[in-house]
Order: sequence, then C-alpha cells, then structure tokens
Amino acid sequence: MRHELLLTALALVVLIIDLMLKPGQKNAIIPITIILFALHTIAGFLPAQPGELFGSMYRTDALHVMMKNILNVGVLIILLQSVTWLHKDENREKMAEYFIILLSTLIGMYFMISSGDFLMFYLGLELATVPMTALAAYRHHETKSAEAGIKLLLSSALSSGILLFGLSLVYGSTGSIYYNDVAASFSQTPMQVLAFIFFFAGMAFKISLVPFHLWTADVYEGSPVNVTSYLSVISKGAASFILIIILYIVFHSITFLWKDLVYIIAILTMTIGNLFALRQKNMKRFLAFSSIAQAGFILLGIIAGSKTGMTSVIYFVLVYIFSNLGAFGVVSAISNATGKENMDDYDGLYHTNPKLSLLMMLSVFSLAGIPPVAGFFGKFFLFTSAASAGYYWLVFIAVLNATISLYYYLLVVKAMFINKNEAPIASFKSDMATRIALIMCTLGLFAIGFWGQLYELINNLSIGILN
Amino acid sequence: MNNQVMFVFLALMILVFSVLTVTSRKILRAAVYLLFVLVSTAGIYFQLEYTFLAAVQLTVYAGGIVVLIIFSILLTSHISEKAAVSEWKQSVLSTLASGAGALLTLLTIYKFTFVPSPEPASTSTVTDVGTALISTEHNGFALPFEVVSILLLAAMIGAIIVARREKDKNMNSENK
Amino acid sequence: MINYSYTILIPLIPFIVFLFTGLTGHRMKPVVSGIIGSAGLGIAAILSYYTAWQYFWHSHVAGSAYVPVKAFEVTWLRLNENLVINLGSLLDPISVMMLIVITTVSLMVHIYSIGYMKGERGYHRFFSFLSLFSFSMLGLVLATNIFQMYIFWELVGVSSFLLIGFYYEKPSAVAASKKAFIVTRFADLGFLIGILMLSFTTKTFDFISLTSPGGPAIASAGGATFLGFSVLVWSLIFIFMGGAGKSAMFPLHIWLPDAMEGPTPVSALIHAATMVVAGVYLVARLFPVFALGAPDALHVVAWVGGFSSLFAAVIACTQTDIKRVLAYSTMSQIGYMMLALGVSGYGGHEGLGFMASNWHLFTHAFFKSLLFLGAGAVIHAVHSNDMRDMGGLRKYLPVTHITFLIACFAIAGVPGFSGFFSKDEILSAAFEHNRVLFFIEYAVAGITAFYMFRLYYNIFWAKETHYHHTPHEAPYIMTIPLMILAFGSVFAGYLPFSHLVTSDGLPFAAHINWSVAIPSIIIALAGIGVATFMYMKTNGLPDKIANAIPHFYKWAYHKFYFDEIYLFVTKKIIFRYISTPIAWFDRHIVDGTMNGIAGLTQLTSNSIKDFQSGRLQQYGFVFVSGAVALALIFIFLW
Amino acid sequence: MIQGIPLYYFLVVSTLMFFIGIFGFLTRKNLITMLMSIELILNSVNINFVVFNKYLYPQNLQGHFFSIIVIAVAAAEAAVGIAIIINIYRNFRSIDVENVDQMKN
Repeated sequence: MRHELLLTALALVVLIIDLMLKPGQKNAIIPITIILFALHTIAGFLPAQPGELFGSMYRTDALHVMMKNILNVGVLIILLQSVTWLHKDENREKMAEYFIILLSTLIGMYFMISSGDFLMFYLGLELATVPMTALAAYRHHETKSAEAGIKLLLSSALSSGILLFGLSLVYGSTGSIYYNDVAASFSQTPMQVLAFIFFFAGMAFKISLVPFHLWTADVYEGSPVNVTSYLSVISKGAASFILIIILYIVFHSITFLWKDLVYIIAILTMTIGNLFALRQKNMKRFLAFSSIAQAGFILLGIIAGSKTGMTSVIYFVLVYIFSNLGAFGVVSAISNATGKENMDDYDGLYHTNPKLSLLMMLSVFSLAGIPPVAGFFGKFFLFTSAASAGYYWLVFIAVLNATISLYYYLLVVKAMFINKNEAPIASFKSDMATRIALIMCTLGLFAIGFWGQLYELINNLSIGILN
Repeated sequence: MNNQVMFVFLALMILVFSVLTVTSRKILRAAVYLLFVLVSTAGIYFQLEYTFLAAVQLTVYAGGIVVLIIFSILLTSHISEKAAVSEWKQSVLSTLASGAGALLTLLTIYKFTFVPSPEPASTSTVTDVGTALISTEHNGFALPFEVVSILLLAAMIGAIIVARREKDKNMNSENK
Repeated sequence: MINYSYTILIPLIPFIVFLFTGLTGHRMKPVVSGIIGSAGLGIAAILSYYTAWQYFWHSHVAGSAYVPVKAFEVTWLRLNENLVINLGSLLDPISVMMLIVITTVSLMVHIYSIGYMKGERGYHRFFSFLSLFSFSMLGLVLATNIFQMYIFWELVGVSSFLLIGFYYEKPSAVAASKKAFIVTRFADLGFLIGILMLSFTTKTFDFISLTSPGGPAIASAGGATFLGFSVLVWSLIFIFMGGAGKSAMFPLHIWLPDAMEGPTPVSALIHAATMVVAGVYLVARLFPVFALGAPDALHVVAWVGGFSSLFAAVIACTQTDIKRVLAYSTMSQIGYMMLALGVSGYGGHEGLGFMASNWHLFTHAFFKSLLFLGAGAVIHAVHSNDMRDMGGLRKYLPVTHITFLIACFAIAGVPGFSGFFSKDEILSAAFEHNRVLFFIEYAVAGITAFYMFRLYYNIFWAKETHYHHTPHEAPYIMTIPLMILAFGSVFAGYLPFSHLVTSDGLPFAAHINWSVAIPSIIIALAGIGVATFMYMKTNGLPDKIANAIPHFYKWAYHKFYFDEIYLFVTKKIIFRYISTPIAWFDRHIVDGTMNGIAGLTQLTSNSIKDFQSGRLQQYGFVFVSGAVALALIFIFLW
Repeated sequence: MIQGIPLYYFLVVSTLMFFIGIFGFLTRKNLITMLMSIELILNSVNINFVVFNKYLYPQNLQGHFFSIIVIAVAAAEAAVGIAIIINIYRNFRSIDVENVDQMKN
C-alpha cells in the first residue's frame, strides 16, 4: 500500500504548498513536485510486503509493485518534459492543479492494478479517466483542447457505462464482485458471454483497440502534448496491465473464448491503426495511430496466455514507454519552442537540431522494431510468445503490419534528415529538465535491449493463465 | 398487490420519462423528465427497502446532478430554444443498434437462470450500511469510500481549472 | 589452444571510430575524420590478416580439419532453459575469410573516399557511417549464433540505409534508400520467422550446435510436415528469404539498381563486396543444415540463384547507366554464388560447390569493388553516370583504364585472372550436379563477358564525346586503392582455396576441369569478341585498314556483312524480343507489383478515412454496434 | 425481494432504460442532453446492481455499495463534463455536438 499512500500524501503536500506560496513564488512548485516524485519513484523500488488488505479488495505482490514502478518511471519523465510548458504564462496559475490531477490519476491506476474486486477496479479506472478529461481540456483558448476534453469525457463515460452494465451482469450471475469468487464460478452462458464482451469493450476503449479506438486520435491531437503522452503511454500501459491480469486471473474459465475475441481485435487493431497512421500529417495524430497499432501488438502477448506472454507484454510496455516518450519528448520540445506540430514542419530538422532529430530517429526505430534499439526486443518477445502458443498466422499478419509501419515511421526520419526546407525550425536549446528527460529516454532505448537480466527479472514475476 | 401496482407505476414512469428525456426537443424539459426518472428510481429503491441508497439517489442524483444540469442549461441556452434534430439516417441507425442491443440483452438475460444465494439475508438498515461502509473486512467498503473522496477532490479541481475564467485578456466580450 | 580473444577488437575499433567521428567530427577538419576512419580500418585489417595467418597456417596441423573456435562469448538473454541468446565471436574458415574481404575492401573504400568525397557536405558524417557499416558487417560475420547475426544483419540494413540516403540530397536517392530498406526489411521478417521456426524445432540458436553433422538441428529434419516439406525445410526457406533480400535475388532484387543513387564508394563497399554477399554468407554459414537436413531448401537456393544470374545478366546488356550495369552484374554474380552453394554436397570433393562459392565471393569482392571504384573515378572525371556521355577516356585516365580492364578480364573469366579460377570451379560443381543449371551458367558466362566489354569499350574506346573540360585522372589517393585491388583481382585466384575453405573443414584437392574450362574460355572470348566488334570500332580504324589495303576490302566487306547478320540477330531479335522485354518486365511488373502494394495500402487508407469523421456520435455508434456485433458473433455464431 | 414481482421485470426495465440512454447518446445533438443520456445509462446499471443484490445475494451489500460508488462517480463526471461544456460554449457560442468535429481523418 506504500505506493498509494505515499502518492496521496504527495498530492496533498503539493496542494498545501501551493496554498502557502505567494503568487510571485508559484514557480517553486515545479521543482518541489518533481523532486518529491523522484523520491517517490525511488522509494517504490524498496522491497515491499506482498499480501491482501481490506478483505482482499486490495492485493499487492512483486508483480504489482513492478508494474507501478514502470508507470512511475514514465510519469517522472513526463513531469520533466512538462516543465517548459508549465512555465508559459497561460499555465502559470494552474501549475499545482496540473500536478495534483496528474498524480491523482496515477493513484487511480495504482488502485486499478492492485484491485482485488471489480468495485476497486471500476473506481480506479474512473479515477484514472475523469480528472484526465479536465487536463485534456486544459488549454482555455484552444477550441481543439475543449473539443478533446468533451470527446474524451463523453466517450469514456459511454464506454464505462457499457463496461458497468457488463459488470452488473457478472455480479448478477456469479453473486460476487471479488475476483476470486467470480473466477471460481464464471462460465459460458450467453448472458455471461454478453457481460464479458461488454466488459471487454470498455477495456478496449481504454487501450484504444479497434473498433473502440475512434476517440484516440482526436483527443490526442487536441490535448496539450504532455497530456497526450500521458494518455498514450501511462494510461494505456496501466490499462494493458490490468487487462492482462483480469483476463488471466478472473476470466480464465473462458480462455478459449477471449482468445478468439482477442485474435480478431488484434488483427483489426494492427491493420487499421497502420492504415490511418499512413495518412497523418499532424505529429500527435500520427503518434496516436501508431500507438493504436502498437496496442494491437500488445494483444499478441496477451493471447499467448502464458508466463512468457505476460512477460513480453510487461517488457513491451516498458520499452514502449521509453520509445513513445522519446518521440513525444521531441514533439513536446518543438511544440513548446515553436508551436509547430505538423510533419512538414520537421523538414530539415537535422540541420538545425541534430540531437533532437537523432533521438526522434531512435525512438521511431524503436517503435518500428529495428534492432538494436529496445523496441525490436519488445516486438521480438511478443512474436515469440504468440508463436510458441501456436498463433503462426497471427504472427505472420503482425509481421506484415510491422513492415507497413516501417514505411510511415521512415516518413518521419525522411522529413527530418532528408527533406529540404527553406525555413526549418530554428535551432533552440531546451531547458535542463527536458534534457534530463530526453537523456533518460535515450539511455532507456539502448539499456533495456542490452540489459539481459531485465527480461529474466520480469519473467520471474509474471504469471500465466491460472488453472 | 399493492406492490405490483406500485412497481408497474414506477416502471412506467421510468420508461416513459426516459424516452421523453432522449426525445424531447426542449432541453430544459428533458432535464425535468430526467429528474422524474431519477426520482422514480429512488422509489424503486425504497420499494426494495434500500432506504439509504434511495436517500443518496434523491440528494446526490436528483438534488445535485440534475440541478447542476439545469443550471448549465440556463447558462448555455435560451429556454425557448429547440434542440436540433439529427438526420434520419443517424436516427435509424442508432435505433437499429440500440434496438438490436436491447433485444439481444433481454434474450440472453431471459435465458439465464438466476440462482438465489442460499445464505440467509442480512438486513439493510442504515446501521448495517454504516458498519459495512467503515469495515475493512471482506464485504467491507472502507477502501472504495476513501478512494472515491480522492476522485471527487480531483474532479472538483479539474472542473475548476476548466471552468474558471482567466482574469486576463480578450475574454471580456463574454457574458457569463 | 591459441587465445583469439583479441579478435573482438576487429569489430570494436570501427565502432569506436564511429562514435568518435560521429560525436566530434564536426569540430575537426573534414580530412582528419577521413584519416581517422582509414587508420581505424587499417588496424582492423592488420588484425584480420594476423588472425587469418594464425588460424589458417600458424596453429593448424596440416591435413586435419579446421575447427570453429569461439573466441569470445557472453550470455545476453535467457529466454527459457533451452533458448539462450549469446553475444560473441566465432572463427571458422568462412568467417576468417570474410574478415579479410571486409576489412580489405572497406579500407580501400575509406582511402578512396578521402579523395572522392573531397569538398562534399557531411564529410565526417559519411565517414562515421562508413565505420558504423564496417562494424555491423564485421559483427555479422563473427556472430556465434543466428540471433546475434540477425541483430547485426539489421544494423547493416540501417547503416546502409543511412549511407544510401543521407549523403545525396536528391529525391531519387531518398526514394531509393527507403525502397532498399523496406524491401530488405520485408525479406528480413521472413528471416525472423525462419529463425523462430528453426530455434523452436532445434532448441538452439548457436551456430556450432546447429551445424554440427549429427547434431539436433539436422536430426530434427524428419519432424512435422506442412505442404510436403518438413518444418526444417520451411524454416530454411524463410531464412533464405532474408538472404535473398539482402543479396538481391529475384524477385527481391528491385532495390539494388535504385540503390546506385548512393555515393559510388558506398556502392563499392555495400553493393559489391560486403552487404550483398551477406545472403551467400548466411547460406554458407548454415550450409550443413541445408545440405544434410533439407536438400529441398538447397534446390530452392540453386534455382533462385541460377535464374537470378541469367535474368540479371540479360538486363545488364540493356542498361546505359554504368553503375546500373554493375549493379545487375553484381546480382548476376551473386546468383552464381548461390547456385554454387545450391549444387554443392557436404564433405570432401562433394563440397566443391561450397568451396567454389566462397572462392568466387572472395575474388568477386576484389574485382567488383575495383569496377565500382573505377566507375567512380570515371564519374568523377566526366560528371555523368551515362555511358553515352563517355568514350575515348583511355588516354585521359590511364590508371583507371588499365585497372578497369583487369577487372573486366577477371569478371569475364579470362584465364590467368582470379575470376577464371573461381568461376571454373562453380561450373565444374554445376556440371557434376545439375546439367540444366550448368548450361544456363555457360550462357551467363558469355553474356557477362559481352556486357562487361560493352561497358568497357563504351567508356574507354568508341568515339570521343565532347567534354566540357578535359577529363583528368584521379589523384593518387584514389588510384592507389585501384591498383591494390587490381593486384588482388589478378592474384586472388592463385590461393589454395580448396585447402582452406571447405564444407567440412577438411582440405581436398581441386583441379581445373579442362573439359569444362575450355568451352567456358571460348564462350568468354566469344563474348568479348562480339563486344569488340560492336562497340570498339566507332573510331573508324577498320575503314582506314580497308582503304590502305584494298586486297582486304572484300574480306572487310564480308566481315561487315557478318557483323550485319550479328547485329540483326542480336539487336533486332535478342535485344528487342528478349532483353528489352525482360528489362521491361523487371521495371514494370516486378517493381510495379511492389509499388502497387504500397499504392494499394495508401488507397485503402484513403478510402476508410471517413470512419474517422471527427463526429463524436458516430464514434459512439461504432462503439455500440461493435460491441453488439461482437456479442452476436460470440453468442450465436461461435 | 418484493412479493409478486419477479426479478426479470426489473431487469427488463433496466435494460430498456440502458438502451434508451444509448439511443439518446447517439442521437441527441446537444452536449448536455448527451450527458443526460449518460446519467440514464448509469442509473440503469445501478438498478441492476441493487436488484441483483436484493433478490439473489442479500447476505451482503456489494451491489448496494457499487451503486453508491457509481452515483458518486456520476457526480464527478457530471461536474467535469459541465465545466467543459461551459468552456465549449464560451469558445463556440453553442453546445451542439456538430460543432466539435474540427479534428478528423
């Protein structure tokens, strides 16, 4: 419970400090929060007691702790990346609120991952979503930001309504909301299949799987960049974690059913995500669709149903955090410095900002899965786990999609390094925090691939479908 | 018999006003119909002897949310304003989708045999509810109760930063 | 047991050079980064020669088999109890041979580039990428296991992408580098699937345990079958797909001609001597598995190689861009090597094809990089790639002319030059195993001689075009590498290859099979002769002879007549009805199919854009109907 | 449990209400009425939970508390939603859903 308590305390401390600071000193809140959060991240790695609390509503063990730590690292990078943006005039007055909302959604994700029953799961899910909509609509004068906010809010409310309806039927048919009891008595009557599919649709919304993904690109485009990267990396990662836990632990009695479901959705998601990514001009939209395609790949690990499957999913999410945050970090740095977010604006970037371009190239190569960058290993493990479960055709389709994705990832590289531009984005220097964040991403992109023990570490904690 | 009459009445109220809520062309009226739906639902809770829940329903839902909605309607629309109708294609498709969903759901629910739990019922007086609310044991709900307070706080802060008007520049033409 | 652990330095030095010049290059004078790069490669080359000397002669007991040596190895990833991925370096005859090829050619290209790239933008970047490429290629050949090989394989792809595309800022170069990258990546995904299948059946990635005769890999050959082939055969076919992509075998060759947009030294390094032969190296590396466990896969290799060599040779006759001629010629020669592997058996004299293939790889590296560098010198002099803009250059570029001629003799298989020896062994191997392919290769030998000398005469003879400024010979920094490579092109044929690089490590005696060699010499000379008739004499020399000695007029007339017949047969029939259609097929159908797939993807992408309408309620509609539809499917249909 | 009224009656009411809510969400042009449709959906889920609890598993209060939490979440959602809608009204001078489709394709 340490993660949750510490983070709640942290959010409250930020709130109180903000109240105490005089208007002129508000900027101090940024370093304070970031340092506190860094400490919190480090504290997360201390050994923790596994066990259950609140009558098994809350459960924690090394696996949950690791998932939370992975999210922490990602959030830390995002906090560092948002410093420049927060210093802007229009955001000055609501810095503390930004932090508090971000942290409370993270608390929601913690509870969601550690949930032992569907009530805590639902509550965590909503805590991770509802305040986020306020952040998506954070930019006042931007109509796009408001549009993103309302689209996120209404469509997520619809999806969680459908999810809840499914859950109510699960409760009605099994008599409990606790995972253990549901797992013991869930079977495959039509109503329970319906309930499961409604539940799955709600989860698919959060991970933006096709056909429940339509909100993604619009919301990503309209939100402030840091919020977009938070949504696409942290929210999606947390939702993938809890989805795999619930599928493996709670719905193991209908494994053959959800495997077929995931099979269909995986193919749709990879293909449609790719097809849309091909035609995007806005970098945020582009990354949105590419992240949809990436989510399709995650399903390959889930469908494996084995210990290796879970390991590969966790590993992939970890890699994905670094690659996507690397890409978003560059987008955010450029957006903050110049306000430009289109791919055309990136033409000739290499000549003016070589370091940013190189990081972008690395991140994009990682997303495309080109060795020796970490992304390759992430994809490789996913493919391996799906192949070892016998899903050869699925792996084949995934491989084809990986080739298609290569094409559009190269478009970005091409824009930065090769395209000519009369007036490329001028050379600029980012501040300290952004640089630290970008360096962290770069290191992560290489270190994860070459640090062999990491895979074993995750593998030792992972679980397969319960029997 | 009384029960049945009461139930039929409440059910009809709920269904009729639900339909009216989503079809009425005057937004303010729709909000009032929603209020009726919510109150009738509270009636059902009363009937099921969940008085605490019914009270929550009345105060939070009917008293809080609907008031908020009406307030925002007054802010953003003229009372006489009629809501635009959606194109027929969209209406037909939506009817089909929700109709198919409803049919499918009713069918599967109808086919399912619900088995009541053999264990004896516990009462649901306000005392029991209170005990469960602060219990940290199995079937105790202290944790969600605490967490929901974080959610409400965060949502409140969120609502404030979104709706708050900034003191500065070019928003002066707005009349709130 | 000799300690070979210093061999780890051979790839590491270029890597360090890459980091150094990449990070600090822009602060130093351009030429300094070139010198640093060349020096680094020089050290690596010396170490390679030392390794070769130690491996082949110093530590080896005469007559015994060469055994693979793991110079260095660390465990890197542990997938499960059985599957472990290591990083290390493996020395055996073929990897040591490849070390020599790569470091030598790379060193020559480095030195040459110091002159060639003078005054270009991105000079230091060019050199740092050259070093990166050398590092990746060296890591590839030293890999101890197939997974490590795959990693470096991809790294080679990335660095060649950078080299083809980064330097020239013209759209065609960009398109070419993207095409090269995507086509080879597509092939590599086949490779990856093959690796997965192979490692699942054999439970190992390690080359030594994969390829030991009687090892688990080969024993598993009789496993489950699919469409008549065992899993092993399928996995090897998939792996070969990766090799075919890198080595530009039909139909995955479409990237190679376009890749000629890159700087010429890059073509010499990547598209002649090193990267494109990686596919051959891959098959050679897994050769025992192919030969003993999956002869069917080996047949695929043989036929793909044979077909590609003929196909490319025919197209080469029609090209006018001198680098494209060389590109198709490379494809054709690699087809030769693949074919040689495909017709080879395992062990002793049966493994003649294996030996011949590696030998040809070795000799080809010299003369083909020489041809490219020579072409570079020519392009440097006349500022054009098109042979129609050239002619009569032999007096302006004497060194280039002589070295180019040597390379042409070598590739045409003229006796005494290195290409003759290796090509003859390939033909002998084919003769013993597959007569159809053998005759195809005879034809290819003739066509090769023809198009090479067509190229040669068009550049250095023929009528002199008007040049804007007098072409001048390249500086010494460029011509010295040419001379060194010319030396190799002549004498690489005299190495006792059958005693060094064999399929089972045991030496055997290989002799020139004169009954095969003599016809091939005749065919090659005929090809040269025809080219001479057709392309050399635009200088009017025959007319002078005819006028001076009227007695010979009739003879000359008849010769002319013969020429007419020949021209009619070649130009009107072969050219029009065979070569041109094949070239057209290559450009429009093979290439077009690939472009079509890309276009189709774009089209599909455009046609579904309305799904993303921006309208919230439509999103909701898709959401709800999606959920309901899935529920319907899984409740009623499933 | 109410004498004389089977469980299925309640479920029919709640299911219909749920899909009426969905219908409203898909057809109403006004953002606030879309929000109201969401309330209908959540309310129907609440009925489900409560009825299941009462009829089938009355020995504890899981469904009952689920409903309470859902109501709280609904309140939070409505608060944020209305804040955003007011912000949209300021920007667009209208709260028609048709206006919020700047970003597409």
